[in-house]
Amino acid sequence: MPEEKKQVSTKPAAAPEKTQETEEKAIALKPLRFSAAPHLRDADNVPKIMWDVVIATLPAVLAGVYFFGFYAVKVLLITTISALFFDWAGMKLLGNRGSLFDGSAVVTGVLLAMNLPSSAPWWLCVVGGAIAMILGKQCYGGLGNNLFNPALVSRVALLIAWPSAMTTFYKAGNIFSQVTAVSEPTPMGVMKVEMMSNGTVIAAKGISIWDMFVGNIGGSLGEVSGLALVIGGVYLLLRKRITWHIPVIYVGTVFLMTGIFYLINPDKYINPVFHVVGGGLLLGAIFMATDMVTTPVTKSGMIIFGIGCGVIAVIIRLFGSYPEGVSFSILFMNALTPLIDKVTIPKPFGAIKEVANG
Amino acid sequence: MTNLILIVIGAVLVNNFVLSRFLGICPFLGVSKKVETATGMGMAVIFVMTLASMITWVVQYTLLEPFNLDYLKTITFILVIAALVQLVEMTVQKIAPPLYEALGIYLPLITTNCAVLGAALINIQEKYSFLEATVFGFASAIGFTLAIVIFAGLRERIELCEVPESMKGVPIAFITAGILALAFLGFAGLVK
Amino acid sequence: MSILLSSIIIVGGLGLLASVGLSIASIYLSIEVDPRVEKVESALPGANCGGCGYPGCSGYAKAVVLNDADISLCAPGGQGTIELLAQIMDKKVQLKEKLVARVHCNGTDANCERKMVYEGMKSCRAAYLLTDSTKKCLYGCEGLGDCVASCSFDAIVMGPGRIPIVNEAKCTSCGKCVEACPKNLITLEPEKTRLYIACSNPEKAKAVKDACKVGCIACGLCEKKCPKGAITIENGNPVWDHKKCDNLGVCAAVCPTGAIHDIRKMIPKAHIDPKKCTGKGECVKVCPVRKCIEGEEGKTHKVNKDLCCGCGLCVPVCPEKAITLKEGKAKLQKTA
Amino acid sequence: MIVLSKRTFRGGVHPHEYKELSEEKPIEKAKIPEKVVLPLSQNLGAPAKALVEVGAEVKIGQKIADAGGFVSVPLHAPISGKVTSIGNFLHPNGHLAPCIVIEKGDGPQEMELKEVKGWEKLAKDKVLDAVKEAGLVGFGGATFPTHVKLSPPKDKPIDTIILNGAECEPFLTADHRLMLEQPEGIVEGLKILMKITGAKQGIIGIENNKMDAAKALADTIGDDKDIKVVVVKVKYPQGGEKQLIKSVLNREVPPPPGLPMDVGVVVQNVGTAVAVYEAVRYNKPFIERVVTVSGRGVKESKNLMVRIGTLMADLVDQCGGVTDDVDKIIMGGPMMGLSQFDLTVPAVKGTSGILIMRNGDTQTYEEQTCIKCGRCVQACPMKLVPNMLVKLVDNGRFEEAEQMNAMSCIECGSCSFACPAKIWLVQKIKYAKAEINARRKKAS
Amino acid sequence: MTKYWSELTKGIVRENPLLVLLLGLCPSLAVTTSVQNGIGMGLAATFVLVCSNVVISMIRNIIPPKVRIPAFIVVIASFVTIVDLVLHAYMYDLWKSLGLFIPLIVVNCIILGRAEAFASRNSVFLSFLDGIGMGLGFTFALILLSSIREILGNGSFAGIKLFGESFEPAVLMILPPGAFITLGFIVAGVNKLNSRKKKEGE
Repeated sequence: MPEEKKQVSTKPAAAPEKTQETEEKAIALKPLRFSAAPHLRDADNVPKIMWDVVIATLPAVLAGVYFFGFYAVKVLLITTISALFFDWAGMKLLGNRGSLFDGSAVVTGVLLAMNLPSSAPWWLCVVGGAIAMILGKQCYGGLGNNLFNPALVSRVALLIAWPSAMTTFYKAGNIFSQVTAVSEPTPMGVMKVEMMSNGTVIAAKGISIWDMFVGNIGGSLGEVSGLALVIGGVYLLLRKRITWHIPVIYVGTVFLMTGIFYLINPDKYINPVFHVVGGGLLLGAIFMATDMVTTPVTKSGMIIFGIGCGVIAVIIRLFGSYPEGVSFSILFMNALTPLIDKVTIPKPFGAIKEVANG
Repeated sequence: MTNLILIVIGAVLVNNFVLSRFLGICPFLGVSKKVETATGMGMAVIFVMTLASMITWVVQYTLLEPFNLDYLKTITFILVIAALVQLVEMTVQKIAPPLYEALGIYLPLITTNCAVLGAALINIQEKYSFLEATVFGFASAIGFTLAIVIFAGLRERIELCEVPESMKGVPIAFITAGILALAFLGFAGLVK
Repeated sequence: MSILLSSIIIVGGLGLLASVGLSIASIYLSIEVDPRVEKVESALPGANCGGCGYPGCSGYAKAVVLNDADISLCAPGGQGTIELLAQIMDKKVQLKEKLVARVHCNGTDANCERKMVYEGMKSCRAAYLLTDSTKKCLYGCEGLGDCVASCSFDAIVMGPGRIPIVNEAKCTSCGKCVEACPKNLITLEPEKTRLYIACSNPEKAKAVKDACKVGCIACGLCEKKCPKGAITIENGNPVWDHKKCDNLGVCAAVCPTGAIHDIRKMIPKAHIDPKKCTGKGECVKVCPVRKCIEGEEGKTHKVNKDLCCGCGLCVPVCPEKAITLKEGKAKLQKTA
Repeated sequence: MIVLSKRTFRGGVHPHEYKELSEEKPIEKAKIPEKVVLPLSQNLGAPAKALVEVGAEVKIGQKIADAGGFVSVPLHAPISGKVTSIGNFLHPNGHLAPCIVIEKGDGPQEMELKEVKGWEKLAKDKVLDAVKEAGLVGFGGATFPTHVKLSPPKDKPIDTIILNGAECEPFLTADHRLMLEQPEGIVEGLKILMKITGAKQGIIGIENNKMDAAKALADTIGDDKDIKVVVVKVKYPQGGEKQLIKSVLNREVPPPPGLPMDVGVVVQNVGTAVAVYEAVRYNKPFIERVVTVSGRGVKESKNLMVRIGTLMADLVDQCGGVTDDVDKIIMGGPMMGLSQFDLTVPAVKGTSGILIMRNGDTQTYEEQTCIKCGRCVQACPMKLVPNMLVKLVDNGRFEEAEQMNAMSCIECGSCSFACPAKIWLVQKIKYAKAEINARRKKAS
Repeated sequence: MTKYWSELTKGIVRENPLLVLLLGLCPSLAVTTSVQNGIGMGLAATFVLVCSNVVISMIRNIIPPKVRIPAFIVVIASFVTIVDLVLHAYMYDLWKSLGLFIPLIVVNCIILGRAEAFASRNSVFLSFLDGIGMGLGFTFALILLSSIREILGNGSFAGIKLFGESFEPAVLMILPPGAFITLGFIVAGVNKLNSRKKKEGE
């Protein structure tokens, strides 16, 4: 390049020959578009990805609405609108670029709502949207720049700020039944209380695994139905919005670790299936831990990420004071993501051989 | 043995020196722009903190307690630590220049690192035995290193992000530290 | 008594022990470091601009002390830094004229058409990798702002016509922009010479006219008319002999295409806030230009913007703090 | 013999092929242009040195510029006529470059091909000389001088020649047609190449969307055991030489400055093979090549046998001209080709296609922020991390980009293609490579 | 006179040790869970700062430069011990809630920093003013930080309940993350103000 540069700078003493541009332009064209290669681009774009995630949450959202009725609709609406509003406000306030219509705010809003109990009061939803969008996203410069999953930041902050409001769960009824507003602990909560008080899991064992899988239990409005979540996950996999690595390895690690503890002492620890379908594991593994922005880019990085999430979630569930470790585990691994990215940089093509030789 | 393990888990995860006890915030912010330097600082802190925990324990239980001079704790400890750091710095510089190249620039920063004095004081407050005090000093330093290295990774990433003008630099670093502390809160209850 | 005694003994003893240990250590473990390096480094501005050609300020400091490097290389520090370094290093002060960056192109979007619609990385160098010029003029400014990005002192901004504008007061002549421009449109010129050519096209008159409305057609009028004989036409563009130039501005006045710019029309001007001004007239007393500031005593004063030289002498004397220096409107746009 | 390769390289993308526009069109001889513009630099390495002056009469096939160094090739007159000017003209690379202009004269406009007697028994170096004198460069687009590739240092023995018939770029069908229409030339050329390098094995690599070409070649080969056709998966950039070697032989070329010869392989385009064959057998210099003129902006897509130096405007004319809504013109394929802003650019030795795009065929995109989806990482055939590289480039941190192997990038465009945020990944990495090279030069 | 005045006031706004110079972060983050703690910490630090500044300024000419840092530390540590004992004796509750951070005033960068940067170079009276200014600036910043945290995290100001029963305090704010995040936003605000001022000044 410097040589070419020289050509211009030395300004050839004899002015260069007249180029033929004006004389011989056979075909008159308007100024053409001019760019570097490649000239073809994939049709996919960011909004499409985001709206696909929204679509994938629909089964779980509908399940939530079915089981919790009006309360779920209220939480969903308020949270999403709040997320949209604060996303916009943050953009304006901090001068970030971005668009409300790229779907990312809706994704965060819906995911946050799915993480809230259907009993959440309106102000909790509003504050949740604000925390997610301002603290979790716009402070970092908006979509793509955030280091932590905004919905998770918000959910964990809310959980710590207002523990009672965040852990008052209604028993899942259904939309047609008249019985509502009966609070009931989640299966994980039942297990935790038992473990803490007398070190057994008898009551927890009494909860039907099938009920948990379908969603007929107490819990956050998006986490109750494992079935619906899995349907959403399969949709995302088919649309290639996520890869299998993080969800499968995450759930697999939890299954394996809790399985080992179960085998060691079945009286003290509950069986691994309970751990998988009870609580927010599936929601976290399928929707939260697969957020592209805050997770490693390489396959090996994703595997490390999944294992890390699994181990931390199990440690918190079994030995910590919170019944649910999914949010914390993903948030913690989000923090580790830059380091994981750093150590899992793939060896460039052909480099392996060189290492072997030298 | 369990006792020691609990001390380690407690100091590293649950009551992390930086994120929960707020000790050593200045170097945590100052030396965390790059993962490599953060690791160097971490190593230096591990070295000095373990040593300082041991020596201050000895000072406390051989000099101060027998003579009933508990109130001189602060002044003697800080003296001992300052001297220790300077001694370590000079020794390393002379004996192992490559190590000094790696750790040297961080050593002077440690004198005014409240984490070291903090660890020494906590050792006395909690009435740890000599072994426990040593392990606690070491584990706390590990906790510091863990936090600062993770934080440095995050900050390297932030460097590449389009952080809004008013949040650039320290504000976004604080907010990130806050969210990191949030994540660490999940470990609450692992150690009573 | 015993407590007092024992505390004195222990604290004093520890202190003594530590100090003895340290002083022994400092004798046996000492390592020589030239203290001047630190001094030089603290005298440097710490901008790490690399304008001196060394890796950052500390690199330059080392070079100055250990390798006897030239002490006048720090452009951002200016004269003050050179003097400081001279003091530290015991050297004579070499006087250095202040240089500023000037952009030799005025091919704004209105003046010089683009022959294609460039899409891609917003960087002149990247665009230059793809083609000589996206404009009709082969030598014109791309306007993608590599110089703006390269400046660590906020001294260059991108003008509305996508031609960069240099704030000469902020420019430290570090030369980063000169390197950044792929088309070599920026040079450093003495600040005192207030005239410069805003074109780099060396071609003949017709070719220049075809490409750009305000290009230099090398007609030679400036060369002929300059009363000081400071201008010669070289390579199709005027070149100043800065020693001869007296900033009379004749060249700018006679230039038929307006390719010669007179910085005086772009310098900051004094501005009196009419709300604050009480008409004490302190400013009139210090103003070196006759009839520049006018107004009756007790009434609001006004600055004649055309006369104001931007010296700023009036700013500190105003008892109401009503005077500020405001950036002059860039002339660049008007010549379109 | 046709072998189906089960292996492939990691990464890559699947752009729509658009080959249907021209793959059925037989190669057609283009009209002899009234004027040709011949840049002196049509090859990688040093530009050629002009041997003629303005006003000189030249005959077709006459050498008009000599090689400017070892990594350089001579240039020949593609038409008979008169040199009307030598000066700076627009090169397809977007810059003004010194060119020789020849206007058509009265002389013969077709080469008389005389067979070299005993060409099959010529000594190795004689054959190599013939290749060098013919001014051959790689047909694929990188325009690396062929004779340089064929003379590796002694300590790097070559065991395999791979002919690249993958033609993975969308739109382009020049190689495809050539394989269908001149299989003999290709196979003979391959044999000559094997002879020059002493390679034991010859392989023609073809993507499995061109089975007809594979069959034609296999029929020509007959039962020669040393030569086979290997059919590889359709995937971009299958035609990248490192990727093709990986797919065909499962060998990985080390990162730069590693070359295929480090793993005992030389890769040549099928077009080059035909040119080598003609150069050795008939002493025919490089004066014409097949160019695909395609895209929906041109009335009729064609595969043309084009004299080097023919202006794009002339070629487009022969294809019925352009439609009114043309808004982008590309020389080469859409993934790696060079954008053009003018039709007065000549087709050069490396020109494999001219694409005329209508409004809407290639869209304008606003760059959005990276969401770290990792598609570029998955798409990169060189196993780089484009998103991180680009962040570093955006922040001017070129040293770190170099540490992250920016120089390994082959600029195939897969990452930019895959990017949902429409970031100009390749351009930025290319820019970084230029910066790094400039810095290296400065340092040395 | 203006000189003295500016020495006194610079610490409060322009060179606020916590919000602008970012010194003394550890205690600021740790003890600002309530306004009382903030004030207590601030005044304790101010006391040590003023005393040590004065003493160091007095003896600045007799300390050999090589041992100045240890000497400063000894001076500071003595005053810290005094504060520690006084608080223990007269304000036991405050002493208990400040805990570890009273002895840690010794290593508070503000105090050593002012000793090194100011007191060792200036006259006694100027050092005294500087100590007061910086100390008050620090106290002011602590009050700001702690009032935000206490109001949001506990619904009270200096222990007085501000809201009715329906207000649910955000416990998060008095936990460690709240400290980091609040300070982050405050510093961001200060930055914004500063840059706006700078722009106006130009």
